[in-house]
Amino acid sequence: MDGATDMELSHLVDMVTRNLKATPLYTDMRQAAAAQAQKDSFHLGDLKQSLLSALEESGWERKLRNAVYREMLICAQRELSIAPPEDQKEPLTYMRKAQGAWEKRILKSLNSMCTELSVPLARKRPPQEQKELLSRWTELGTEEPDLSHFRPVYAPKDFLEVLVNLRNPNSNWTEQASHFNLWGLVQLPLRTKTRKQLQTDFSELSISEPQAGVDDSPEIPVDVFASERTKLGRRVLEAEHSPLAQQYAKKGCPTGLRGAIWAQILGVKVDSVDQLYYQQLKSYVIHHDLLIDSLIYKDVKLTAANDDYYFVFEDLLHQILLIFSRDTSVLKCFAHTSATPAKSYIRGKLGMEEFQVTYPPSGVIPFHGFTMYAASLCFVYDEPARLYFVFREMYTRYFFHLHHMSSHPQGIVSLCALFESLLQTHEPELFYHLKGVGAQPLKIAFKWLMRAFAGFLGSDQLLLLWDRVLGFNSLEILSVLAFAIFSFRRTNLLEVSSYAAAEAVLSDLTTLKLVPLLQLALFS
Amino acid sequence: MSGAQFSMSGEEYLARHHVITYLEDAVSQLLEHKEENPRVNPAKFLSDYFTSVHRGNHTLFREYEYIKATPHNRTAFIRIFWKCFRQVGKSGDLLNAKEYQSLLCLLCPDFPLELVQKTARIVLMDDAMDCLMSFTDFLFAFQLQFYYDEFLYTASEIYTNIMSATRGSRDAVVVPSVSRTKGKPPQLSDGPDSVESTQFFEAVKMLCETFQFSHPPVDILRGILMSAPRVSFYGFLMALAKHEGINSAVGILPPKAQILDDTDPDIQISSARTPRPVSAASKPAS
Amino acid sequence: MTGKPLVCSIRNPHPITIGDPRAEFSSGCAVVDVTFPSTKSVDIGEITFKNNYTALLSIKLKVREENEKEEEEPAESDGETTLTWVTGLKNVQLMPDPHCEDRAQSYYRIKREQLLTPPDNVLSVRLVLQQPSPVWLSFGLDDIKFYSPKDETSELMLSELVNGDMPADDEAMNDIRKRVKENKDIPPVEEISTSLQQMWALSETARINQTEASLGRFDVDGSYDINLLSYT
Amino acid sequence: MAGKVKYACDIEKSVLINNFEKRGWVSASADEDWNFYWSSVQTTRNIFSIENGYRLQDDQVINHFPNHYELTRKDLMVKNLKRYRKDLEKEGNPVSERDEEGRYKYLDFIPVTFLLPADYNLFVEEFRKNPNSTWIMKPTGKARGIGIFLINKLSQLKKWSRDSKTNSFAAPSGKDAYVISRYIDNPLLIGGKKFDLRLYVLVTSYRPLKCYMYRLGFCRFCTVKYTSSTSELDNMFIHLTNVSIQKHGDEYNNVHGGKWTIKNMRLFLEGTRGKEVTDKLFDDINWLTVHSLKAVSGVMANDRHCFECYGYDIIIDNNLKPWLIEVNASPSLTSTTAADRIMKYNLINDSLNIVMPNGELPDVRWNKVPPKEALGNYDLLYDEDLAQADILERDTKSRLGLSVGSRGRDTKSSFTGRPPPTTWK
Amino acid sequence: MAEKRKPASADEKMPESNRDFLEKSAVRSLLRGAISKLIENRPEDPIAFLAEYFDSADNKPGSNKVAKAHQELLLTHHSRPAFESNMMLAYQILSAPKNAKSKAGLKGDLFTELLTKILREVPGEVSEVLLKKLLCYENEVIPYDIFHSGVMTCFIFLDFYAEADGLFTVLDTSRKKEVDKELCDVVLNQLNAAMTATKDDPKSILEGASKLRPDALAIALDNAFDSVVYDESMARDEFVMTAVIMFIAKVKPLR
Repeated sequence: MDGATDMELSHLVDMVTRNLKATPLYTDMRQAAAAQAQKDSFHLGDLKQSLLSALEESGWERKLRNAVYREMLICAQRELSIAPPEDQKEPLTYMRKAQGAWEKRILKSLNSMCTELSVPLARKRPPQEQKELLSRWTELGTEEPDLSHFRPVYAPKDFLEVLVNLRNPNSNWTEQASHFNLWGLVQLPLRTKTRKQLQTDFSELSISEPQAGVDDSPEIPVDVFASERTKLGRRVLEAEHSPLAQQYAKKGCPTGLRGAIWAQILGVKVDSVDQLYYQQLKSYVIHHDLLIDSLIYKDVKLTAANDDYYFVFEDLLHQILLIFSRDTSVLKCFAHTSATPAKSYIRGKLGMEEFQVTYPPSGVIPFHGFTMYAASLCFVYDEPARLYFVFREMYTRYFFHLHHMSSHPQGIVSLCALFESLLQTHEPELFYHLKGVGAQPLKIAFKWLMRAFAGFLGSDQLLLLWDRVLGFNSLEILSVLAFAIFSFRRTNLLEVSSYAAAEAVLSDLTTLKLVPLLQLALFS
Repeated sequence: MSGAQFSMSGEEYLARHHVITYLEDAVSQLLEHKEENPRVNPAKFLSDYFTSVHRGNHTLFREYEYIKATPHNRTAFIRIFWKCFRQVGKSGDLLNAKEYQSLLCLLCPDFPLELVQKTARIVLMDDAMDCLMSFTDFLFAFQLQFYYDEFLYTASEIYTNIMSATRGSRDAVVVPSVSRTKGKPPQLSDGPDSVESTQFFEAVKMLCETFQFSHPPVDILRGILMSAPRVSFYGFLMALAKHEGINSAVGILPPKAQILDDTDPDIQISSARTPRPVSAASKPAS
Repeated sequence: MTGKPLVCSIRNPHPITIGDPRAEFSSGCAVVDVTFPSTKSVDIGEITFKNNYTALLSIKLKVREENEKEEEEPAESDGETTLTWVTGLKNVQLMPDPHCEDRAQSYYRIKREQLLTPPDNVLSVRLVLQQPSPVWLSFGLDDIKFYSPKDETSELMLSELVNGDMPADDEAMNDIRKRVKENKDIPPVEEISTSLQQMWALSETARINQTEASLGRFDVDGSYDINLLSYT
Repeated sequence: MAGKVKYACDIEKSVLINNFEKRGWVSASADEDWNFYWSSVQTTRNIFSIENGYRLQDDQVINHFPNHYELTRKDLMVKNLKRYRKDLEKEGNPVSERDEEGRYKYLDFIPVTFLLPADYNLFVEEFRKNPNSTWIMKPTGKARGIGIFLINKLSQLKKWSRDSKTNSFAAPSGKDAYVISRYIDNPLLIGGKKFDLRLYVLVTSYRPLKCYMYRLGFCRFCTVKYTSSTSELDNMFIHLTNVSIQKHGDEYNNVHGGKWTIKNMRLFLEGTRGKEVTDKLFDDINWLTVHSLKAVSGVMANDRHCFECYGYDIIIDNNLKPWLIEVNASPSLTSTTAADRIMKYNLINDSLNIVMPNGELPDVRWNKVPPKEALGNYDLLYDEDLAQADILERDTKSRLGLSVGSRGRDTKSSFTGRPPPTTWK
Repeated sequence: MAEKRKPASADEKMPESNRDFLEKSAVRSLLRGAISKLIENRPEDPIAFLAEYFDSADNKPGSNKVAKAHQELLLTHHSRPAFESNMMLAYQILSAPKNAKSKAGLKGDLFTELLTKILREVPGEVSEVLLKKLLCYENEVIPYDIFHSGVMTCFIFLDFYAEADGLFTVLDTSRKKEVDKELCDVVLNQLNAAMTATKDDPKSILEGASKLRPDALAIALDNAFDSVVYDESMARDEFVMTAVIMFIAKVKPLR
């Protein structure tokens, strides 16, 4: 119910504090406090006061604030509710059912792959193999196992098919016609923002505002903006305050500062414990061999390794994606979406509760193109652990929404709906034409959305896009961009007379300049 | 671990164990030490200091004030005295007070004669002050006198008050003054030199309940004082000195029987006095 | 909210039609009647339900007036005359946009504080549902539950607990005590008891001190050998 | 005679022909009177050789300088560069300043190199200084990594000379002579892989020096993981990045052909190393290019009919210092991938636009200063006319400024490091 | 030496040089630390405690981390508030990086070592049952609360073990080193019933407790003993072990 009651509030507070207590921050801070209290300047009288101020000066208070901010973001979705767990994951019953069915399909195809190739889902590696794997850890890309029989579990178009068939059993078709587009593929009465709303949401993008990605381009001889921007960025970094960094990112980050800014927004600072955890995950990879590994391997080969932007990062990608698959902390994000990780039982222990395990440990089964989520980050971080933790955070906060069915406004379904409604309201002619020639816009745009444009835009432009995703903490910008691209190429698109032709027009997006496009779509 | 130490305030706890005394002394020692060799490592120094305090060999060659400062220091000193001069006892030599003092001064340069004389009074029942004394007698008398100094003083006050009361006017009720009036101990005048044991005991018992310095266990006092109807002060002291219970109460010297044995003291003692580590298996104080 | 929901009978939503009931036209309005079987009226602490495409909700309560005299015999005379309808809620919006999925199937909890009049001495409740949008085939509310302000269950629970499996009369207990005391090969019960309670307390502290945190393991004692995924 | 440009061409490459025909030029044979000749280095040498007294007309342009090898033959380049430094030193030019260890501060951009067998003793001396260093042997004449191998023991070198004797091609006839140069064993790795840069530099005149840098250069990646362990020395793919060799590696991928655009590299370096150092790197690259050209400008026969499009091979070490490895007179025009083909087509196109303004009949008396918009993907790198005599003066000052700056991590000063903006950017 | 000296307490009377000496050599903070630790932990022999404290204060290289951490944990009983901060200190001691290039942070290997050290007071066969549940792989990172619950469990376990042992002595009225099985079973069953009964809600906790009240016990015993007594008997080890197993059954395995 609206207006969080004290009860819900206190619940939230409890949750946050509990989570924080588990972090090293808690112990470190206590120690720092103790150290402070030892100082001469302290008197029992004003101990509390002076202690607080001392912690503030020594920067702890800021660290704490960031941590809390981060926790809030995560806990926000999980407010105290009387709803049964599955309803908390996803309120719409038919949505849940659909997701369930889709997951079952994935399980089936995984299982059949196992039986066909007669390989187990997971097995312990014999010591020799472990040694061997360890020895070529940094060049996983070079060894070429035969993966011809492995095929991606699913590709964007498969997933789109399912979305297209989503229907609300309770909706009244004849009536809906009057209220909702019947042009588009997404036939769900989901609430989508209008351009007006988007304009206010993304006001920082307006033409009046200088933007990284336009005003810092080398074409402009004296890059005043760029240097100003960088100065400001440095100050933001010194402030070590996530919300500040987030605000900053709305206008895009200078390439040189992006890594630091993003890390600050995401609250990722790789300390030695994280480093150790990374090693721990690595050892897990070494110990067990998963079927998923082959799929990951295949996907890297099919995508990044074949991409003239990303092929150089192939080895790096193998590493962090394998490690990702072993990271159980990713499971957390299943708590608040319709998705549920695949389950299985240790061999020979079928049906025994205490021997049930999730598969893969991260619960995430990669689809064709999954690799690209990580690939683009290689331009920002080259130290594997740092790259990994940023990727994990990005995934659990954003990308995760892009391949599960949910009514969440950030969910892929809503994003598709938003794209279609934008196109229909503001480019009706174009939409109608494309639909006429059998080139449903979403058919083309879907893979963009599902991959957050990774591997479609030029690498620099993509990073500028993700700046905004982080800055506005929203994926809606993806739908806006997709819409923008269509209306930008409208003249060519209006000439096409087939799906293939339309696709051809939109096949190469690497030449597009992000910011002007967005501005065009939102404010012109 | 008995939760006792948690029921008192921090200050009380520190006072109870004379922690501040030791810390202060430690620092002053450190500063002094620093004069000779400035490159001293404080932590190391302090650690050594407290280790030696713990082992009880910290009083050697220290000034009297320090030696007297805490019960632990006193016992430590008594022990050193015994260890160093056992031979005297073994050889069976008898010495007089002055000589004993010179021995003590070897261990503590400013050791006052007064205390030695008090000890002698005990051994010699307060007369023929320059007689010779056996080491053992002196040792135990000394232990009594030195360890319970404050107690004995007050006890003697009580004793005299009772005396004067019973002798002179009829006000029999005696309120022992715990306050230490400066000056010489009251002279015990002539006449039938004894008091009624029970009365004396009652007074002393009252004293013990409130006394802030260490005092002999009450039941030992009872045992001694109840043995005879009347008791003289020095008879009382002599009895205390000879009482094995006192020795074990102070708990620093071996029983009288083995006092002159040659077994290395450190072994038996240390085995007797190693601090029990705070055992994790002890019950919660709840 | 702890405690069991109040027993009551809930009728299915009854659409309000205008003119000929057989006409296609639906007024977008329906009522759900709830009656509490117990002849004595109830106090309501809160109402919970799962929305099912209802846009607006109003609540009417049938309550017995305070001035009502108790000795008056129940049943029939209890009916129409002395009982009055009061409004508990008026057009509370359950769906921000009637045409859209938003919160169409969400759970709701309405606390007594949120009602316009304190829901005491309630005999029956009428939920008035509205759905102006023709987009939906049907609308209603699912698993509606009423709770009383405080659950009185707990106290008696405790009492029955404390002397759970004890014989009712004391002397029975006493000679048990006696018998056990006399039995020489049973050591003093109190001692055992204290010791046992100590152990029990320890095990409890241990339990409380266990963490939820995870090391990130996915194997079960060292093994993660899996052949196939399970469909359930 | 007709206004149509007649072109002759030794190398039948589509990227060339398409460009010519797009301009409506007509093909002509080498012995007809062509206006534009895209010739092999051989042909050029013949044309200019004294024996055939062929004189080029004012309306004839050819794509090599007669003695281009002064720059493109490894041994000669080294020789010229060494002399260039000496001369600067003689005239006490600050650019030639040396640091404590006696290395040049600003002109130390090629790995230590010796001619074999000529400088054999010098080499041995150097080798002895740090015996566990690795060296790379290259035949002076050949390109595309033919006949290249690594050594890290003198014995290997001795063995080689013995063998080569038996094959009787040890005759130090310059042509078959080898250069041995210090191997850059701390190369910058991206994604754990080694790479080198291929940059295209267009020279339209040596005196005064006019040169242009092509924006669309690329990195060439080894397909095999880099390891400095000597056991891997024999595995050429690790160490050599010339595509023509890489092609033989079974890892070769024909979508990207192991080629990565400079643009990507810049994005990566700025993202992971920061803007300042990246800018500095690119400044240094321009700097070394200019000076490598200046070094030969004296000896180069500056024929007004000639221009040349060089392929510069540069390796970057992990301190982001660029090292000039070699310069190719006729960079491969075979395209490995679609993207590659487009790039090379544009390269020729832009080059032609500069040397043959508007594709009209050339006139070599033209001072060869094309309008900015004609440059395409080229940037003016250096123009001696514009950068007047005093520039060297200013230039060197700023170089000093830089040297201080780069030590003091002061980034701004690195910009002063470039010759003045009239030349590039 | 003989001259009397004022105790150092009189700071102001100290020559300036001394003051700065104490400052720069950090003696003041050292002492302050010592005192606050004393007050926190109230050891029975403060002198020994101080010697120990200053000794670890000047940490010479090569001092074993696990030993130090263990020391820290033994300072006071786990039921004391001070234990919490000692625990943190112990954690930090263990988390300190081994050498310049190794990473800070606690990994499974040291953690295991520590737990084993704590449990060495009880016989191996007993401790190993518990350890099976608590031990970590050597390359797993141990976050603080895992550390906390692991250490807590061990120390509580020690108490439990001692208690069980004591209980046996109570039962062993005829000092025969063995007790009637009937009796043992009853007692153990009561305990087990209580322990398994309890969930988080207060009711069931009461429920559990009530099972152990003397009367409840009496009844149980009474019932047991008017049934036929076939004289089997139980030895100390068996008795203690059964109790211990009950305890361990309630320890959650790590995930």
